[in-house]
Amino acid sequence: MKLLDLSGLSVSFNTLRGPVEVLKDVSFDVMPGEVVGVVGESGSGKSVTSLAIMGLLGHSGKITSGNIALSGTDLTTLSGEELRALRGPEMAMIFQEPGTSLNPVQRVGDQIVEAMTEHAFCPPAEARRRAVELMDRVGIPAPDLRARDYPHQLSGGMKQRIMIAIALACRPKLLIADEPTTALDVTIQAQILNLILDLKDEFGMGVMLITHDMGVVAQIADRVVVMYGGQVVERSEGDALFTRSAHPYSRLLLRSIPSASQRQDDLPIIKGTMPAAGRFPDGCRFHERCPMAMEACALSVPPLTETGPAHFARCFRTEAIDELEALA
Amino acid sequence: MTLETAKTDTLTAPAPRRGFSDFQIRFLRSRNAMIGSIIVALVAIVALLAPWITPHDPTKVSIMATWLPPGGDHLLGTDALGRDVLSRLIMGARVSLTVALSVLAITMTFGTILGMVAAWYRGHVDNVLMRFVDIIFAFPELIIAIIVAAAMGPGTFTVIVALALVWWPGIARMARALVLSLREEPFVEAGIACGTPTWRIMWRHLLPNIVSPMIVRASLGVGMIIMAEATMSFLGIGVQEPYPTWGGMIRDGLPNLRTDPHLALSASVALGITMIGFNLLGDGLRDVLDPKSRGR
Amino acid sequence: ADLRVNIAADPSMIDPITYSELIAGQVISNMYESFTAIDADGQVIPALAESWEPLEGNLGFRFKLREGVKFHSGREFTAEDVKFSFEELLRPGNKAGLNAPYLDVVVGADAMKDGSADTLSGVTVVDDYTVEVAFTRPDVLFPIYPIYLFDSGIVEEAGPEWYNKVSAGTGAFKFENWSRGQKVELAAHADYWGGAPATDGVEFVVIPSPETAMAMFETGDLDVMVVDGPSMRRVLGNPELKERAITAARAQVRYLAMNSDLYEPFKDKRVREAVCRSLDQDAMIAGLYSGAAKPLYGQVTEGVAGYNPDLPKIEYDPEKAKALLAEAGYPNGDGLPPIKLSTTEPNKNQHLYFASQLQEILNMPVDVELVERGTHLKSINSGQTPFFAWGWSAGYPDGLYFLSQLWYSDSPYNRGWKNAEFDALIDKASMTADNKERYAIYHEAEGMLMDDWGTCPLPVSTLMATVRDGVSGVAIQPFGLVPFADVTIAE
Amino acid sequence: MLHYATRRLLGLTLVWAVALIVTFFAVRAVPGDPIMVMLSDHAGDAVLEARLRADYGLDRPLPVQFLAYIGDVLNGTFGLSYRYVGSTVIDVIRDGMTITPLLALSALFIAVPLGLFFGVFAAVRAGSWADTGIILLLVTFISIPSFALAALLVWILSLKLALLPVAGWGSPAQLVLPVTVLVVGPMAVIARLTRTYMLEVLDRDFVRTARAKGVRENRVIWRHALGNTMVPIVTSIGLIFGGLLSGAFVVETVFNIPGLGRIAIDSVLARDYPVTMSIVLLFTVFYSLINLCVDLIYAWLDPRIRSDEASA
Amino acid sequence: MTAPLLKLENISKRFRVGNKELAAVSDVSLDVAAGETLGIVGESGCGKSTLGRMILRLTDPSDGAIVFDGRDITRLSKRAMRPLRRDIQIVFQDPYASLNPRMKVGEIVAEPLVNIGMKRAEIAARVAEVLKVVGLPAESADRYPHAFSGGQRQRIGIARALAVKPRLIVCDEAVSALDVSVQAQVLTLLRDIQRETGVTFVFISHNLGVVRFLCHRIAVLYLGRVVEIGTEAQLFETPQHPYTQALLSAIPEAGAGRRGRIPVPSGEIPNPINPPPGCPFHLRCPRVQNKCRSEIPTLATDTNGQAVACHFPGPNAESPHRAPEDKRMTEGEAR
Ligand SMILES: Nc1ncnc2c1ncn2[C@@H]1O[C@H](COP(=O)(O)OP(=O)(O)OP(=O)(O)O)[C@@H](O)[C@H]1O
Ligand SMILES: Nc1ncnc2c1ncn2[C@@H]1O[C@H](COP(=O)(O)OP(=O)(O)OP(=O)(O)O)[C@@H](O)[C@H]1O
Ligand SMILES: [Mg+2]
Ligand SMILES: [Mg+2]
Ligand code: NI
Repeated sequence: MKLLDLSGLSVSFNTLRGPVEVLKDVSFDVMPGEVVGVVGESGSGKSVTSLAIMGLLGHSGKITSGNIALSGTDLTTLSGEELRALRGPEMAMIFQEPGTSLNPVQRVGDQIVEAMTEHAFCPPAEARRRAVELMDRVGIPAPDLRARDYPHQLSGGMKQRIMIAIALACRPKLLIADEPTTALDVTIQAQILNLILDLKDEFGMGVMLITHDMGVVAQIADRVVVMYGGQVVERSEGDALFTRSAHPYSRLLLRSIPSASQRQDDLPIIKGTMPAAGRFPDGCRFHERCPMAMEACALSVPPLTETGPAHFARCFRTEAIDELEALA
Repeated sequence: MTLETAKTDTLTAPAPRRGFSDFQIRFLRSRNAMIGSIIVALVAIVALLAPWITPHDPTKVSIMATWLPPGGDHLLGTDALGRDVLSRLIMGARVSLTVALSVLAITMTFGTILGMVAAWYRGHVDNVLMRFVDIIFAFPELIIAIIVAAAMGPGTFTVIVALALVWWPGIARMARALVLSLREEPFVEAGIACGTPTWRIMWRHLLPNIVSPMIVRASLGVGMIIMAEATMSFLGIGVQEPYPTWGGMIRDGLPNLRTDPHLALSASVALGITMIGFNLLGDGLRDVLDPKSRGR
Repeated sequence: ADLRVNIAADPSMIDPITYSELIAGQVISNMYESFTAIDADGQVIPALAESWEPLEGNLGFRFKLREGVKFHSGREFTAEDVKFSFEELLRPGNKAGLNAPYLDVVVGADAMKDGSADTLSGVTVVDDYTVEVAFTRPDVLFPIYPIYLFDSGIVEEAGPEWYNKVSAGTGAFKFENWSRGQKVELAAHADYWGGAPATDGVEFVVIPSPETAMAMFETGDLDVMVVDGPSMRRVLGNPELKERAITAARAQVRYLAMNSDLYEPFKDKRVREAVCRSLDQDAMIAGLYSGAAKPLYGQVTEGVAGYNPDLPKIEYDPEKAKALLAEAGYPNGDGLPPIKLSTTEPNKNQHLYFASQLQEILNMPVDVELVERGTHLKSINSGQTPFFAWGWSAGYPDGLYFLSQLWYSDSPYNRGWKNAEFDALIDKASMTADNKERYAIYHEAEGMLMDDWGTCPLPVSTLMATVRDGVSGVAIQPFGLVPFADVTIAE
Repeated sequence: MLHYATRRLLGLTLVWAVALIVTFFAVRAVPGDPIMVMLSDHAGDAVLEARLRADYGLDRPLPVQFLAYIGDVLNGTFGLSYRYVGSTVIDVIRDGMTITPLLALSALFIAVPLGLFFGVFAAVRAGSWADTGIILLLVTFISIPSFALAALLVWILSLKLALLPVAGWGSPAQLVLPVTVLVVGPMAVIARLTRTYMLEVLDRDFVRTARAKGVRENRVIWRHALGNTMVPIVTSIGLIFGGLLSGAFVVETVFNIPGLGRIAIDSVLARDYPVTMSIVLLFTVFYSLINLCVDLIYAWLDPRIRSDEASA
Repeated sequence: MTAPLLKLENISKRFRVGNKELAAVSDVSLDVAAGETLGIVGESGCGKSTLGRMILRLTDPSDGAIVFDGRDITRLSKRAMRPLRRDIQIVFQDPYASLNPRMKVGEIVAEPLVNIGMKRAEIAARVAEVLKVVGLPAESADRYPHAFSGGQRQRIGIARALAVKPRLIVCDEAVSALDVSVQAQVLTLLRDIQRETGVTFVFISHNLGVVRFLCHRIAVLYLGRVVEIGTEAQLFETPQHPYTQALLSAIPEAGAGRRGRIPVPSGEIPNPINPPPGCPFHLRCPRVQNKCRSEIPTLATDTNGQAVACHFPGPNAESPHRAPEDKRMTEGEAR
């Protein structure tokens, strides 16, 4: 059974000047023991998607349509208390900005412990021991000492690792990791990714991994979802994204990666910028920046069409995608 | 595209906004702010127009028409000297609000500034300012009031000065407490890093983040100050007769609460409504000033 | 059972030496006595002195003391105690209060006060029950001064600080306990010469708020409630309470002082008359006092010796007032300089009434000014306040008290009207031992004051108390003191 | 930390010394003087006045009086009261010194939890009718003068229902009404402030993190959100405690409680300098200690306020 | 060579944690020439941000001196620092926390401009301009930070730093939250600005690809100390320090067929509160010898200007770049 199944998820935020639709018709799924990478333009709605799954959109965000099924239960129909019981053991989230996401007046150790004791995951003494162990596993030196620190005493990367420890504390079935390693150096990043893989293998944890780091995607994602402008523009197997991506945005994105293994004098960039949520052009949301756009792209929204085995793309011109190299 | 060449792009400053500003929209959507501001506006209008809208002369003594119950010619009855309670209430709005708002304006300004300065600089500045606060605090309000009155003679101005003197330390400590945590926030550091002078850090970073609780605190103060004025005039150092004040009316009416409840009650209700207005407005403004507010 | 009665504040003291304020007086007067006492009608009656006669040239008195009087300590009261009491009142450093000035006329008082003498030479103990007091000048009222006499053995018995711990009087009650700020408890003095009181004791409960007192009375927490200020209206408005109310005329004069030294127009008698005629005492009694007051047409009140019931009524007459003012050169108030009518907060309403009347009838530019009490008193007593109304309670039950203190030129309390003829009459009265003759002089002097419109007399509020069911024998003296010796409580 | 506390305490002695001087002269700046009050209607009798002035040592030059007062403070009696003849100040205020703090503390212990509860309740429902309703209720509580509330409570509970004694001091039953009256205002103030402070943090990311952990909503609110507003709340509580101490006088008058507040006002009115000065001094000590505690608690409540940097 | 724009001389920073001392930065000396980009990489928690904050004088160094443009600014008062703030800007690591929640984005970006006394009209134009160059729509100026995504907030921070055209910008993980296409735009932008205006960057990053693209020289920090410093080419091609080598070998590269685990250096991560004696890296170093356990190596510069603090420097036995098959590891090695 699917661990997580999003279908047709749309989310809008109430702003002063009316609602702004931030997510439109987002669908993908995560199987147990699978890592699904989510990549996409900054501001394309990756974090909002994960918050919507967690039921933490806050008072101004609203799911306007669609379903979120976690192990078969539709989360959008659950009460607050029922959702709460799921958060932690069933699904957990690593937030993007550790700097503001930790309680500034609580010791970091206690914040990890709390994640466990609140679900009676284990007795408090055991939780304490486990918290230190978790801190050790995410690579924090002298964890027993550091557990007594407050967030402001930790470096950015340490805070991020505390967030990770919190999310992993109850061995969640679904882990939503929103850029979990941005503040980590590559060695620790590797350590964390390995830890996630361990948990995935041991307990069948499913992972929704939001990241910008294509290396990370390449390394651990079984499948990939590419988002642009609040929509899923492409869905594929992990490697397929790198070898035969079917959407121009994805292709252009991949070219922009700066490499550590050779010196580049220029980074290819996608011209233009993504419009603000709610200001998307009609038709394909990418067409204004797309080198292979045609008239039709501006007129109607391309559907997510299957272009290969388990491979979907939202583009009218998937067949012609290889022309892109020539155009760009 | 570079920063320099970007200038050549057709870049213009954002067009001036048309229609309502964010503030106005949020204000109009905040129930508390709307109800509150309507009440406050009504009270303020009454206070402003007082001399022209009183049905009777508020100072006119009619010894043969004392203690009249509400009704008839005197809608809210008359007091111990046969003066029309409604007229006095209307007139009293003027003096009471003047006192309350002046004291608030002074104490909020000074208290907030001093509190912020103390919390910002900490160390000696903080120590000296806060010990000063300790001392002023320790003096019962009345003693300070009496001393001020001794120095300046009784009257409305004295009341304002005395109450301001007593009130600022509380405000200062509150502002200080709020800023103490706030000054450690990274965005304050960001302000320093981009060279913002201290006063502007206070003005642009600290103040907007403490202004909501301060407004709420101020709205709480309205009633307290009006009542404090009554206590002062009880000692003969308050607002001088024949000007009516609400506090004075409550004070004068209280001993007769059982026989002539309309006296204390009418002023209490007026004060209560005003306080409700100010407090709803205070809470409403809080909501309005919060960019993340629920906007209801 | 103990009789529970309210007092408005904690007494400042419970001893007769430092005694200096009215509330303490209520407590102390139940424990201590003087040569004479006052009955419920304000009449002077013998108490510790059975009789007295003037010495030669009215320069003193010989007192025959009551025999068989026992102090609270059980010791008997003798002439030695009189001498001791006087000496203690004069001894420097004893912080003697209001009773000490009565002794100023006694021979040797000055020497005692400045410490040059250790005993009071003017007091001679003739025998155990006879004592002579010699004066430096005549003072015919000396026997009625409320100088409390106390036990000469007390220092020996209770130490030099006895006055906070025990009582040393002869009164019907003796001191038992004082919980500061809460209550003073007195116990019955079984050996009281007038017979043991019918109650076990008196509990003076300190209740500053009249509202609270009223509530406590209603719940039966008070047996006797002294009613004051706003509560009067409440009592009078409630038939049940009104029925229980006991009232008495107050031994107090009230007056509107017009100091001609400080306000030019007051020099003119017609202006003063115009002011007085603008005030309506009847309306004031009805409107300001809810009826619980009596009009006053002179400067000696009912219940005080020398009261003249035949003084003409001062008619409220706005037309005449206006005419008088015009006659005096201020038609329609034109030309009157502005003036402040000063008072303290509790008397505010009256003054507002005066001011409004004067503004309306005379078009006088008058404003009410509220002043702190201590400051106000000092200012009026040093003759610096031009225009104010105040009251003056009698220290002893004789009209001379009011006339000499308020309107005698050399009095420290002169209220701004001075008249040599009047002064001469007062001098004469203080040397006139014969009551009738003296009262005649009072009447003459009082008439002089009133004819000259030296002041406007004002209504005097009634004294009032209410009692619980089953409490009887409560009476109020014109001085506001409620003697509890005769009060009984039915169980 | 310890060294900060001791430094502050040392600073406080300085404050007290200043307060001692300021009170001495300030109290004397109050118009009227004790002798005038004693003389009352007899003010103006120069002879009597001079004698009393000498008896009370008020004829000496101010510096001499000041030194004498310092002596009295140091020997612990605080001198002799002017109003209560022959009593030392300490005797006069001894009972009040325990009564008023007891009243204030009892009120605080009730007002704080209630205030926090209502404030949090309103904050969580900000913008709803429940919120507006609570604000209205609280503001009503604040705007009822304590005299009036006391009268109302006495009328209902004591006179009509005869449940509680009208006034007095000594039995627990006598504590109920005054404490209730004392509680209402501060409770409402705390609630109103708590609501705002809470709203400042409820939308912060770490609250969302707590929710994401599956922390029970109650704990999210009370522990995480409220925990981050404790610095201003504790400050307000400190201020309110101070206010309760000096504001107790109304309640003490109405309910006939021989507390410090009433003594203070009495002594001001009677110009009983030694008592007034001692009470002011006592309040200074109270206040400064409360504020010291509050300042010390700050660092404990919010670790960011601590100075973490080792000196270079 | 001209005098460096920024010179750090034996800078140290110690924090008090409980009753212990934490040495966040120890004895770091660095030169940054004008117009140069110095990359700082290193393990998380090794003191990079602290170093950056000291350059801005946001924390005071415990020891050492900071020289900016020939002027010792270590002891300058807050006020005296203020004119210099126009020349030195920082992009904070926590984008959201460094944005005042009560200020609109336009006001935030305008703040440094206001501080230099620019006129209102100019400010508005300049704000619109920098927002545009970092790829934010113009109407962003009118919204509050909370309504932005992580990457957008980071761009606000960058825009604020760029606004006044400073001479030195400390970028603390300035592009970490950006997706690669925006990141590419921003990086290109930074490089172009540098080429045009000669601005200097101190670029703290974990993303070695980014570092390689942008930086001229790179310093590697470990436990508060510089363990290696050299040009981009030196560091990436011939790393001498075993930690540098470990870093390079842990980079996940994009591309198909790379799934699996990356080996990580085994051994204990040293604790800055209680640092191990000797070389800070010895606990995890594959080449550890007895000397390493007792002696702290000093930074030794070779003839090419590459400096390394290691008793046994030298190229890695393996190639710095892993072959894809190396990535597969066994369970036990994961930790
Ligand atoms: N509270 C809000 N009100 C209005 N708009 C919002 C709000 N929160 C987010 N948005 C908008 O929703 C869009 C998606 O934001 P989201 O945080 O999901 O982006 P993201 O894909 O996570 O980007 P990044 O990689 O930069 O973190 C953005 O354009 C943002 O401006
Ligand atoms: N205010 C502080 N109090 C105590 N310790 C601190 C404080 N600030 C930083 N530290 C400690 O200093 C060390 C270095 O922190 P710093 O933030 O400089 O690391 P960093 O290199 O930026 O790490 P990251 O890459 O994770 O951001 C860390 O161990 C951190 O815990
Ligand atoms: Mg995001
Ligand atoms: Mg950092
Ligand atoms: Ni210390």
